[in-house]
This record gives sequence, C-alpha cells and structure tokens, in this order.
Amino acid sequence: MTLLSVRDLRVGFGREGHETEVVHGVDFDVTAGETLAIVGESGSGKSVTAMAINRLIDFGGGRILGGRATFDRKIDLATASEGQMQRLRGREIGMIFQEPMTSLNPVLKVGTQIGEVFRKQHGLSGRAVRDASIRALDRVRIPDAARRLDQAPHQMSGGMLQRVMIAIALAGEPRLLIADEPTTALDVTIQAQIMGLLAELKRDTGTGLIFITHDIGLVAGLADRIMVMRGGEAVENGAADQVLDRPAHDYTRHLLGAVPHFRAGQAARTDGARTGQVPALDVRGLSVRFPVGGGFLRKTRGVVHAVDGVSFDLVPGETLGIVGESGSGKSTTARAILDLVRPSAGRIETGGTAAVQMVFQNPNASLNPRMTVRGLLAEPVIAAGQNVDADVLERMRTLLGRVDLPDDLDRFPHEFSGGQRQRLCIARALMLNPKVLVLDEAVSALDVSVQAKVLDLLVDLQREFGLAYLFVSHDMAVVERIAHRIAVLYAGRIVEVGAARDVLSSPRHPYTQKLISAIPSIDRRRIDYTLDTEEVPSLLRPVGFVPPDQTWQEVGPDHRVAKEPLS
Amino acid sequence: MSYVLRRLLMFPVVMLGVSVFVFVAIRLVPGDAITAMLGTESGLLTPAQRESLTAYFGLDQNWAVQYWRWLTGLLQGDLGLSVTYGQPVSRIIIDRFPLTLELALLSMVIALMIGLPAGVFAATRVERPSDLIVRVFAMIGQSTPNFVLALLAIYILSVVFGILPTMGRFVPLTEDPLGNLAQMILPAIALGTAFAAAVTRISRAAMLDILGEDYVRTARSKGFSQRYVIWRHALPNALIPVITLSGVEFGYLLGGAVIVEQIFALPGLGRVVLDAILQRDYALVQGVVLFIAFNFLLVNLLVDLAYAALDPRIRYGAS
Amino acid sequence: MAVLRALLRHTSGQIGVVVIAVFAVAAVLGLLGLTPHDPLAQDRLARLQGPGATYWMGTDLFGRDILSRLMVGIGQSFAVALLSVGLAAGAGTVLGLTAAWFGKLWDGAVMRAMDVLLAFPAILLALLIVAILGPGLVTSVVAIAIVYTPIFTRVVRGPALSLKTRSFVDAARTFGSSRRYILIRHLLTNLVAPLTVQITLALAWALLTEAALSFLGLGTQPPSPSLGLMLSDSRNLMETAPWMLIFPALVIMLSVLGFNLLGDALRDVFDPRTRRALA
Amino acid sequence: MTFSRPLASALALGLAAGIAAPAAAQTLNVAWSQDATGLDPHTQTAFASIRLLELLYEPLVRLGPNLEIQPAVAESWEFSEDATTLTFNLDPDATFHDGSPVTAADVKASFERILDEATGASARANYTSITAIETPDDQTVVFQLDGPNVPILNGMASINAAIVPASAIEAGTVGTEVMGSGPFTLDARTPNANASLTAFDGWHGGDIAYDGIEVSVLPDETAILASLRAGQADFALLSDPLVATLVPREDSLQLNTAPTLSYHVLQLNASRDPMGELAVRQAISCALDRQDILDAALLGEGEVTGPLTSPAYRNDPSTLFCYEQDQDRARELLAEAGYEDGFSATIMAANGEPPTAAAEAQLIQSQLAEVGIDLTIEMQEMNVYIDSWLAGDFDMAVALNGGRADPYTMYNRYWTEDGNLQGVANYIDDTLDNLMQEGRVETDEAVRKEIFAEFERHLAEMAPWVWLYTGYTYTAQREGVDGFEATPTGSLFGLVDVTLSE
Repeated sequence: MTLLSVRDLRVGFGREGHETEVVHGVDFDVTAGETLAIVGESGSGKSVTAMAINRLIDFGGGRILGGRATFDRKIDLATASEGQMQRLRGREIGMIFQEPMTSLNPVLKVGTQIGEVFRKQHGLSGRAVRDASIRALDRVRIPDAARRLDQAPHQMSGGMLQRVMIAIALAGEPRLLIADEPTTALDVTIQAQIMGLLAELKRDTGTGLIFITHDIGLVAGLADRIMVMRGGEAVENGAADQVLDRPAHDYTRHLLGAVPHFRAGQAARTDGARTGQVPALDVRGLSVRFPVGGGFLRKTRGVVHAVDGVSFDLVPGETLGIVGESGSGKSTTARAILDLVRPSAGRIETGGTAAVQMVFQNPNASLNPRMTVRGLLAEPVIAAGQNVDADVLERMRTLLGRVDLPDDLDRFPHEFSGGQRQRLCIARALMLNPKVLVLDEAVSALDVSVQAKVLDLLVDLQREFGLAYLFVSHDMAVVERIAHRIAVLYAGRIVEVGAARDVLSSPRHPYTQKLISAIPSIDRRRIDYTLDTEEVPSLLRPVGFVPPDQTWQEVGPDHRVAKEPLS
Repeated sequence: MSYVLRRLLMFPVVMLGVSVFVFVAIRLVPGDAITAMLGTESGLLTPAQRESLTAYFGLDQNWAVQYWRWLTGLLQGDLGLSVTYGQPVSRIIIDRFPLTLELALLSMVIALMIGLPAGVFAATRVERPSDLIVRVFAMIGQSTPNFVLALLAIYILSVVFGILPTMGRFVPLTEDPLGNLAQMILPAIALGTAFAAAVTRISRAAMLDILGEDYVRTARSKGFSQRYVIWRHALPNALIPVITLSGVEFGYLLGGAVIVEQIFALPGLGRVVLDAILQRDYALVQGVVLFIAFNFLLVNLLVDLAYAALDPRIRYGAS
Repeated sequence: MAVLRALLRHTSGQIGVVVIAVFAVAAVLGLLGLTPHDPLAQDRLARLQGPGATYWMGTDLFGRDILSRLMVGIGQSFAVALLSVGLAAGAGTVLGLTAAWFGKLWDGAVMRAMDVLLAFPAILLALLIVAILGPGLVTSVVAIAIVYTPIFTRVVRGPALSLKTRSFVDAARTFGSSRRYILIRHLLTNLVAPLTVQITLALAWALLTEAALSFLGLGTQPPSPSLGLMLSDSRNLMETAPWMLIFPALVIMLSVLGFNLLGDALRDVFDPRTRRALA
Repeated sequence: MTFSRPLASALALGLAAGIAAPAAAQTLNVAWSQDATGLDPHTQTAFASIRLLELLYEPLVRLGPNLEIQPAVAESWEFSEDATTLTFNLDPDATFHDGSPVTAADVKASFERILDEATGASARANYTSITAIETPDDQTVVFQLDGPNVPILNGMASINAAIVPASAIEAGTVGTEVMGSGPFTLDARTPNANASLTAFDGWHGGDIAYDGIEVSVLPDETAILASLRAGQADFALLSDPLVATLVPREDSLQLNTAPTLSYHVLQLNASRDPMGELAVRQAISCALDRQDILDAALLGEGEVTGPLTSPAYRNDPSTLFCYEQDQDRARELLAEAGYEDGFSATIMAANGEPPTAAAEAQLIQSQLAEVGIDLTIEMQEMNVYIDSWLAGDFDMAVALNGGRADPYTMYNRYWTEDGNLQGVANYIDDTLDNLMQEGRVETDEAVRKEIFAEFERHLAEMAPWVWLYTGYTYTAQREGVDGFEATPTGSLFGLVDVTLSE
C-alpha cells in the first residue's frame, strides 16, 4: 500500500508572494518497506524535495507552492498545519542528516537527546527511558551503549554519531524514513557499515526509506526504485535495475558514464611505465610524530605517530596515488613533503626548492578572497624574489588559457565556480614550472561531473609538462582514473604498493581487500552488507614507542605487500 | 579540567602586573598627600614640619623599598594604612565594597532579566515589528551615557515626586531589605541599562545563529514544538556568549559605579578610588584598585567555570 | 564600492549613515568656525536665555550660543574619538596580529599585558592616566586609546588565529612567501571586516567615555566647548536652564546611536551569510 | 531613616512605602558636599574639616556671630598693660567627653604640641611669639609673649588651637580618636560618606535641644537639594550659588545667606613682566567689571569688596583705586607702560575649587580681551594647582583665599617682609610692611581700623592682586528647624542653639 504519494510538488524560497521556485512539479510514490533513491548533483533540488515532505523547509525560509503529498492516504502534508506536522514528525516521519558532527546538540549528553524522543513519542519516564535508549543504541550496533549515553557528542567519531542519529530517527518507530546524504561525510568503510545497518533495519521494521545522494553507485546496492533529479525536475524515475542498466535520459547516462566509477582496476591508466629515470621526488623513512598533552608543568601523555616510516619515489610523468581513510596519515605525508608539518625523521629529496608545489582540497579556502587573479598568480613569483614583469604576465595568460579559464586578471575568486577556482589553483601551482605537484584531495570538494573535467586536465598537463603527481585521496574511483601506481596507507604506514591495475584487481593485504570490497559500484546490486563495527585504531602510542621494522613480500613485478598484521 | 587549571595559574601573574602598574601610575601623578591634605596652608610649613609629615606619609623611601614593603604586607593580607581615612585599607574595603558589589550584581540581574528574554523574543520574530521595537530600545539603551540617565532620574524623582532613595548612607540588605531595594533600584537601573542593551543584542545575534544550526533542525525533525526547541536546545547554547559578555561587562560595571555612586551619593568603593586619587592617598588607591582588579579576574574565572559547565567541549577538552 | 551600496540598503545602516553625516557636517562647520554665532562671544544681555529667534538652542551662563558651541563641541568630541580609536586600532592590530602569528611566549606576554589593562575598569584607568598627564584634549585621546587597545588586540587576535590555519596561508608558505608578506597581504586584508565593525562601535564608546571624563572635569578644558563639559556645566542649572542639559545630552545620544547603528549594519554587510540577502 | 514622608501613590519603580520617622531619638539630618579630610584639630586646615571639628573640640575662646571674642574653654581673659602677657581663667565646669575636667595642664600640653614642629601644625606661625606657658593652678594659664601681640587672641579663637587632653597627646591618639570638650561626641564615621554625632550632655556651654546629628556627605550639590526636597535632610550646607538660589523655590525650605570672610581674587604675578609694571597691574584692575563677573559667575550672590572682608574692618569699595570699570583708563595705563596693543598671558584656575572658578576665568578672559589682553585658560586639578600656586609659578591665577577676623593674621603671611607666602604674593614694599607691624601692636580698636584702612587703600592702588568680591555661605533648612545663626567664618557652631519642632 502506498505510504506516500507526491503529485506535482512545487517548492520556492524568498519573501511572501515573490518566491523563486526551486522544485518545479515532482511526482513520486513510496510504498511501505520500499527504498526510493533520489539521485542528483548539488543544486538539483533533491534535499529541498525531502525537506518539503516533513515541512522542515518552512523553518529554512522556504514554502510549498503547489501540489499534493498524501501520506498514508489520509493527510496532505503540503497543506497540513504546523500542529499536525509536529504530531507526524518523529512519530510517522523520521529523518537522518548529512553532517553527523553538527546534527547533535554539542552541549547535551547523547542519552538526553535520545531519551527525549522516547519521553515524547512513547510517554516513558525515569528508568524506562534509559533502558529504551540503551536498547536503541544496541540495535544500531554501538558497543558499550550504557557508557555512551553519558558522553557528549564531540567525544564520538563521525560513524558512531551517525549511528546515534539513526537510533534517534527510529526511536519514534516512524513508517517513513528520509536519509539526506547520510554517508557523504564518512569514510568508505564506515559508509559500508551504515548502508548495511540501514538495509537490515529496513528489512526488520518495514519502514519506507527515501535515500538522497549524489553518488549513483552507492544506491545500486540498496535502492528498489531510483529517481534522478536535475535543476529541480525529476528527469527519470523507475525500478533500480531498469534505470541503472537501460537509462532513458541522457543525464542519467552522463551520471553513470562520465562520472568516475570504481571498476576494480579495469579503468586504471596504462600509459605510464617506469623507465628508470632519476626520481623527481624520493622519500625515505618519513615519520611525523605529535606529542599530546604536553606543555606548561604537565608531562606529555603520549605521542601520536601520524606517519611511521613511509618510503616511496616518483619519476617524472608518473602519478602515485596515496589512498587511505581519515586518520591514515595521508594528508600529513603530503604536508610533510611541503614542510608545512615538521617531519620527525626521514629524508625528502626534491630537485630544488620550487620543484614541488601543492594543490589543496578546498578551492574556496586556498585562494585569498581579497586578491585578484593577478595578485594570486603573482604571489609565487614575488615569493621567489622575481618582480612581476611583462613575460610573467604573459606566462599568467598562457597558463589561464591552458587551464581553460577566461583571460581576465582583475577578477576576484568569488566570481568563479568551484571547478574554475580549483583550476586557478593549479595554474598558480604551475607558475614556477615545478617538477612535482602534490594534490591533497584536490577534487573531493567538487561536484562529481566537474571532478571528471579536472582529472582530464591534470592528465593532459602531466603529459605536456612531464609533471610527477603525488595524488592523495580517500576516493578509490578517482584514484583509479589518474594513478599509475597506488600506495595504500593504514595507521601511518604503507601496507601495499604497486602498479594500479595489479593493486586494484588483486589486492593482497587484508586491509586493502576490505577497503576495495566496501567501495560501492554500479555492478553490485542488492548486496547484503556484512555487518561489522570496527573503528579506526588510535595512533596514540606511549612515549618512546619504536614501531617494528616493516618487511615486504614481493607479489608481482611492481607489487609489494607488508607482512606485519594490522597493529 | 586542564583548561581551568591554566586560567588559575594566570591569576597571580596578572595580579602582579596590576600591582606594579597601579603602584607606578599613582606615583606619577603630580602633587602628593601633603598638598592634598593641607592645601594652600602647606606653604606655611617649616622645613622640619614638612620633613616629619613626609616621613608620616612614608613618602621619603625610594619606590623599590615602598613597593617591596607593600607587596610583602599584601601577602599577609595587610593592605597598609590609608592616610586620609586614618584606617587600614582593608577595613575601608570591607565597609564600602558590599554596596558596590550589590550595585554591580543588581545591575547584572536587571540586565540579564531584561536583556535575555528580550533578545530571545526578538530573535524568534525576526524583521517583524516587535523585533524592530526591541532593537531600537536596545540601541537607545546602549547609546545613553549612564550619568545623563542618573541626573534625569534624580531630577524627575525629587522635583516631580518629591521622593528619593536614601543618600549618603548605605542601608544594608540584612538590616532593611525594603529600604535597601528602594535605595539601590534606581542607581542599578542607571548603571544596568547599557548592560541590558548589550545583553539583548548579544543574545539576539546568538539566538539567530543557533536557530540556523543543524542540531536545531534535528530537534524539529523529532516533532518538538518551537517553544521546546528554544528552551531545551537553543537557549543553553545561547547562554555561552551571554555569559562571556557578562564577564567583560562586569569590569565596566565596576567602572561605571564610580560615576553613579558619585551622583547618587552612595558610599561605595567606586567613589573611594575617585576621592583617593584626588587626595593622593597611595595605599588606598593601590589597595582598592588591586581589589577591584581581583574581583574582575575572579568574575572572569567564574565565567570560564560556567563556560566549562555549560559546554562539554571545554570541560573535557579535545577528545 | 560594494560595501557602501549594501550598507545603504540595510535599514539601520541608512539611519546610521544619515545621522553621522549630519553630525560630521556640523562638526566640520564648527571646526571651520562657520557657526551662527561666535561660540566664545559672551552676550551679557542674553545670559541663560531659552531657545528663541536669535539663539535657536538658547544660551549658557555667560550668554554664549549653545548651538554654535555644540557644533564646535561635536567637532572636538569627534576628533578625540577618531584619534583615540585610530591609535587603539593601530596598536591593537599590531599586537593582536603578532601575538597570533608568533604565538607561545610573545602571545602569552601580550595577552597577559592586555589582561592587566582589562582588569582595570575603564574609567579608573582613564582617571589615572588623566591625573598623570593633566586634563586636556591630548590626555583624553591617550587615556581612551590605552583603555581600548586591549579590546582591539582581542578583536584582531581571534580571527587572525583562525586565518592562520586557512589553506591560502599554507599555500603562501609553500611558495616561500616572507612572513611580512603573509601578515600584510593575507592576514591583514582579511581582518578589515571585523576591524571596521569594531572601529565604529569603539567610536560610539569613545564618545561616551570622553563625555564621562569631561563630566568628572578631567576632559577637554574650558573655554573650548566639549559635549561632556557642557553637560557637566548644565548639571547645577537643570531647573533654571533645562535646555543646557537637553541639547548636549541629545547630541551625545544621537551621535553614539548613529555609530552603533552603523556598526551593526557593517557587521551584517560583512557577514557573508547576511550579505547574500542584501546583495 | 529612609523616607520621612509617606508616599501618596504606588510608584511604577516600586519604591518602598515610607516609614514614619522613629519618634524616639530627635535627630538633626545634616548634608554637605565635602567631608573632613582628617580628625587632628591641630593639623587640619581644610574648611570641611574645621567645620566638623568645631562641633567636637573647643579652643580657649571662639568668635561670636559678628566675630566678637566669646568665652569657650576659658571663662575670662586679660592682656597685661604692655600686652606681652595674656592670662586665661578656665571654666571649672569644662570637661572632656570622658568626663575628666579640662585643666591648665591640658592647655599647656596642647600649645606645646602645636609649637612642636614634628606635629606639622599649619597654624603654628600664629603662636611663635609665645615664649613661655605658666600654669599657677588648674584653672589659670599665663602666656608670656616676646612682644605686644594683639592678634594672638584672635589666633586663639581658631579650632587649630583646640584644647586636647594631655593624656591623648602622650598616647598619640589625637588624630584617630576624638576626645574633645565640644558640644558633640563622634559616635561613628565613614569618611566621605556619613557621620553620626550625639549631643554631649556634660557640655559646660549649656544643653542642646535635640539628641544628635546625622551627617550625610553628598558630593553632588544637586543631590543635596534633592534630599532637602525629599525631606531626607533637615539642614544643609551649599557652596554653589547656582544651586543655592533654587532653595527658595520650595516653600517648605528656607535659605540663610551670610557674607563670608574668604575673598575671590585675581592674583597677578608681579615678578613676571609685564605684570612687574605698576601701570599694567592698574590697567588690569580698571579693565575688570567686578559686578558683572559677580552677576554672571555667582548669579549676583555676593558683594564687591576691597581686600578687607571682616565686618569690623570692611570699608566702602568705591573709595578704592579703579573699582568702577574704566576701559579707556585701562588702555591709557597700558599705553603708558608701553603695551598699547596689549599682551598675552596664561591664567590658571583649579577645577571645581571653588565651583565657580571656571566661569570666573572665562569672564575675566573675555573682559580683558576687550582691552587687548589675550589670556589662555589653564584649568588644573586641585593638587597640581596648589603646587603651582605655592611655587608662584603662574602669570595670573583665579583664587578663593580664606579670610580671618583680624586683618593682621589674614594678610601677615603675604604682605610682610618675612611672610612665609611672600613667594605667592610676589610683591612687597615698606608702606605695606610698616602698616602691618603698626597694626600688630596697636591695641586701640579705632586706631587699628584706621591703620588697616590705609593698608587696604595702598594695596588696591599697588594692585599686586585684583580683589573682586566676597560670596555668601549658604545654609538651607526645612520648616521646623529654627534658631540657627550663620557666621561669616561659615562655622556650624550655631547648630548648638537649634530647636526641632516636628
């Protein structure tokens, strides 16, 4: 029986009477126990549609302009009063949000924020509330639930917080659950755990689920129906297999084709071959350690071994992908090479100071908002002591052209899109003809379709200028498209390294295998996720701890695996 | 509680800084206690008389000796003798501080009781008439000098109503609560108005930010009413900036008390300093200024404790 | 420029700009001497005269025109406010910036020194400074500047600390940009927004303090008119000549109100979230 | 006592309902703006201190309402023929607050304390002519003088010559504990805030019609006026004419004005040119319109007088040099001295001391500008002003100097060869010195009056200073308070005869 049927939904923002319409007439249905995935890039109106259903947009300055949203064939959510909506929210319609770290009240204990739902929806009180809360946390597989109740949100990891959010959403036993990009902010292994949890809960409780995401690969394993949205309209809506295998709309085809999807090695690059040149970058035994708890009058409590004896080299024209989850030390490694972080041990050989340049993750933060393009591009030249003369300006114009940006030196960063700004950063990095470019999560902040364009640009630049790339990322699909060789980083150490095709198609280290298996892909449908709750190990070691030496096992011409078990 | 421990350690360092600063500052002021006390008649003193008076006032030793003796005395709780009052400074502080403290606290209570609800109310009715009215009043409150307010209050009350709070004598709360309130309510309003305006604006701005936060949206998604969301989720977070403001503002209250006590003729500590500087009563100025600074730092420490109590991120530090 | 256009769309911004403009014109006219009457000329026949045809805002104890004296008074009070806040902003920015950038020892020293100054209630600190340097215009400027420097230091240090961690500063480090270049081109240019807001609010506060100091007889000296002095002169004449109190009080309140409104509007204009609503 | 009048309406501010005055203790509530700066009668000079101490201590003799010498601790007194010995017979009933009798030994110990330089007694200069003090018996004291000295009797009438118990002098508690023989005892005091006095029933001067005095120190004179109106204060002292003239507006309040001895003066510094030129000083004297300054600065509350201000010696000022404004003569005199296009100088004044100082400075500035003298005003904080004043470091200074009943004790410090404030006067000539010495020794009142009249004419003519006017001392009282008689010295001793009919 249809739980929710939405007909010609129109939503707009702005002052009474002259709103700007953002969702232009969307129709879809959700039946009990079924999962509807709404897929679209940012600005497609997917989140607004979701928030219109439980009328939370009313608090965000938006309004439903037209259409109907009949819930349980009884009540039209579009025209219900706030009082009616308050009775529905939490009891009938639950919701999970994207950023678990900010979705819980920082000053209230986790137990309070769960308990208040039981108190309101089920009228429980005293001991009963605490017991119900503990049961709710157990159900979402949070270990040691009782102790967790008294903790504050900031003491828990992103993955665990998202589990709490799910527990809260399900506490009211809603018949419809809306999940707005619940795993986007999480690491891929944690993401897999959350997807598994959602799948299991859906089976047990039979709730209807609306799953909103920008990653079409992700929904393949979970969705029964998929609706693709673009520019506030539903361009395609059908059964999951039908939409994935026989997409009717070319935008869906674009999402499936152009956007990088993990192909377990088939899409790896084949143009690079190590011909024994002199390495452009040679890193030997790099370690970075941070003392914790030190300072005035108190001895250090311990030392975080962020990076523990990492070695690799990089020949011109070659891209080494460094892959790992948050806390693996990949960013610290990149920053240590640029001396943004002081290494504790190890040698870094580069061909001269200006040889290595860096491109950062967030294009907005890496460009000074108050500087014009001319100022931005001129900075490296000024820093190197040269003055900005005619041929420097000429070089600026050629580089802008090369990265496909308008030749206007007087614009400010906020006048460019995200993708354009990242290309501007690349142009800036190339001002001093570096040999090596360190790219720290350079495309993860961009929209999926923009990511593809930037990656292709990078490959062209690499071929033209013979640049060596150190490409750091958590997104295996992106790394597969650009890396010649891949090094997998876990708890500050390289556990497997080698040619991209070999590492991805036949991973030999247990962690690499687990990592690759957790990556969503279009090919795998309705998988039953194996549930585990393993957390990233803490890198805090006692003072004076010396990590054991690594021993390697050669498993292929250019493919090595570390023997030590996961510490 | 590493955060609070660090704050506690800073306490003596700053107090030492304040003691040196006030010791030097008051001695840089031209003229000395003798001319202050005897006025033009001090011209009639014979050299021998002037010498004995200088010794009496302890003005003959060099600064280092004076400072060292004062500091060592300080550590044993002896703030020295006030020449103009003929009493130990500590006794003067004990007599006069309750009034200033009550004035400051009463102003703070008034400010918070008016400011906080007004701010929250305005934040929930953004751009609607009531929001505008609250903002205009807050703006006017913050732009009116407290001494103009005090002057007008006295003028209106004494001329139009013919009644006035007791002047010149402090009616302690313990003795006569009604009389005390009647005496303190007006000066507290004069002093507290600017503070109330500041609280209104800070709490309104804080509430506006918080209502846009994710966790408020989560609370709404649980089906809670706007009132519950505000009281249970938004307000505890809004208190944090308000409490921080109260810490800093308390310093201004102690300062503002100087003028309000002067106009309402209240024998508080604020006025003592004003007279003491005019009289060049070194021990008294040093003792009272140090005491006021001590209170200011103490209040700020309490603010930090409240801060830690309210915000677990501070209490447990980064996990 | 963009900020000005956005400011003029902001309601309190409009009022603030108009009020300040009116007072600024009056101040300039006053300082240039273009006042309806000579502010110092004593008209023996018109002593303590209420507002009337010749003297629109009445006369004071010596028969001097209150309107003219107010115009000069605003000029002086604005001058004191601008100078003192300028000094405080300059010192505060240098201290705050260097404290944020070098951190550890220097940061600790600067912040503790600021704590010492902040531990003094503002009026007391001003009293001591004025007692040392003797009353007068320059002293008021110095007193207010010293009192306000700690506040500017904190207003600059906070954002500077967070800017230091932004990627464009990391990027600048990777190019090898000099420390001075980074401090000025990256940190300082992005501190303009919070600084401007604090400067306008400080101007409002400086006007109040200058009036308070003159009220206690420590500010600018007779016969040059200052708002605070005119206010304290009117204290004992409240009943016989109420206009001597009302007009200066109104001018102080309105000018302070103007700056507060301006400060509020600037805060909204500079805050990216609200700017989109205005743009 | 919070409010003495019950409130008619419930006030928006929620002020408490009035509580009727407790009928038991009949207390006189007094308010003034400046509090005593110390309690040692021998060293205190501030007017506010003397006013309070006059109620607690007693000198040998005191000045009556029109400044005639009246008995106090001493019942009677007499000079020897050659006026070199002065004998006092003490009143046998005179006792200190602890009941112990006032004996000749106490008088001797008190004067020895005053003469001892270590005490730092500021009025010591008036008694240096005492060579020996004899105490033939408990009731008589004989002072041997180094020469005829009529004014010393006047000197004895000052609280700076108060009689304190010899025991207190040994114990060194004179400055901290009040043990006097005056009409009131001091029960409690919070400096610069309040004080409570109780009538001393054992006072030899007679009984007091009420039980005690509650003093409130209200620094802001508008607050004093407000407390009078609100019935919080029954009796008040005012110094600012701008406030005092508002008292009569309230029918339940009565204002008493009495001319004071202290004189408003524009001090010129004759040691600096151009003030060194007699013609320039005279020009300044002629350029000023004294009555106009009085009308503007003090709302006319005072009288234009010459240098002598005590009623017994005062003369008609119009007979003195240039007491009518004569701008042409002033310009002639300036031209005569070679300053036809004037000159510029600075004029200093103390902030708020007296309250009208700033106004007077601005009026003088504008009047002298009319004859081409360009003055810049330097307002200074009181202590800084006093330092510069004592050092004579000024071109011109606006001042309010204290007056004395006897012209000699009033001016010997300035206008005698060895006066200790010669550095402030910056002018001396033989005529002035001779007249002062003659006045000192002359015992015949009429002849003394003529000597000092001549002294006054000469001073006005030489114009080292330009005397302006004397103001009034103001006291205000509510209906039901009567019997108070003000004196030119501003003393509050008149409170002794006050009766409360409430």
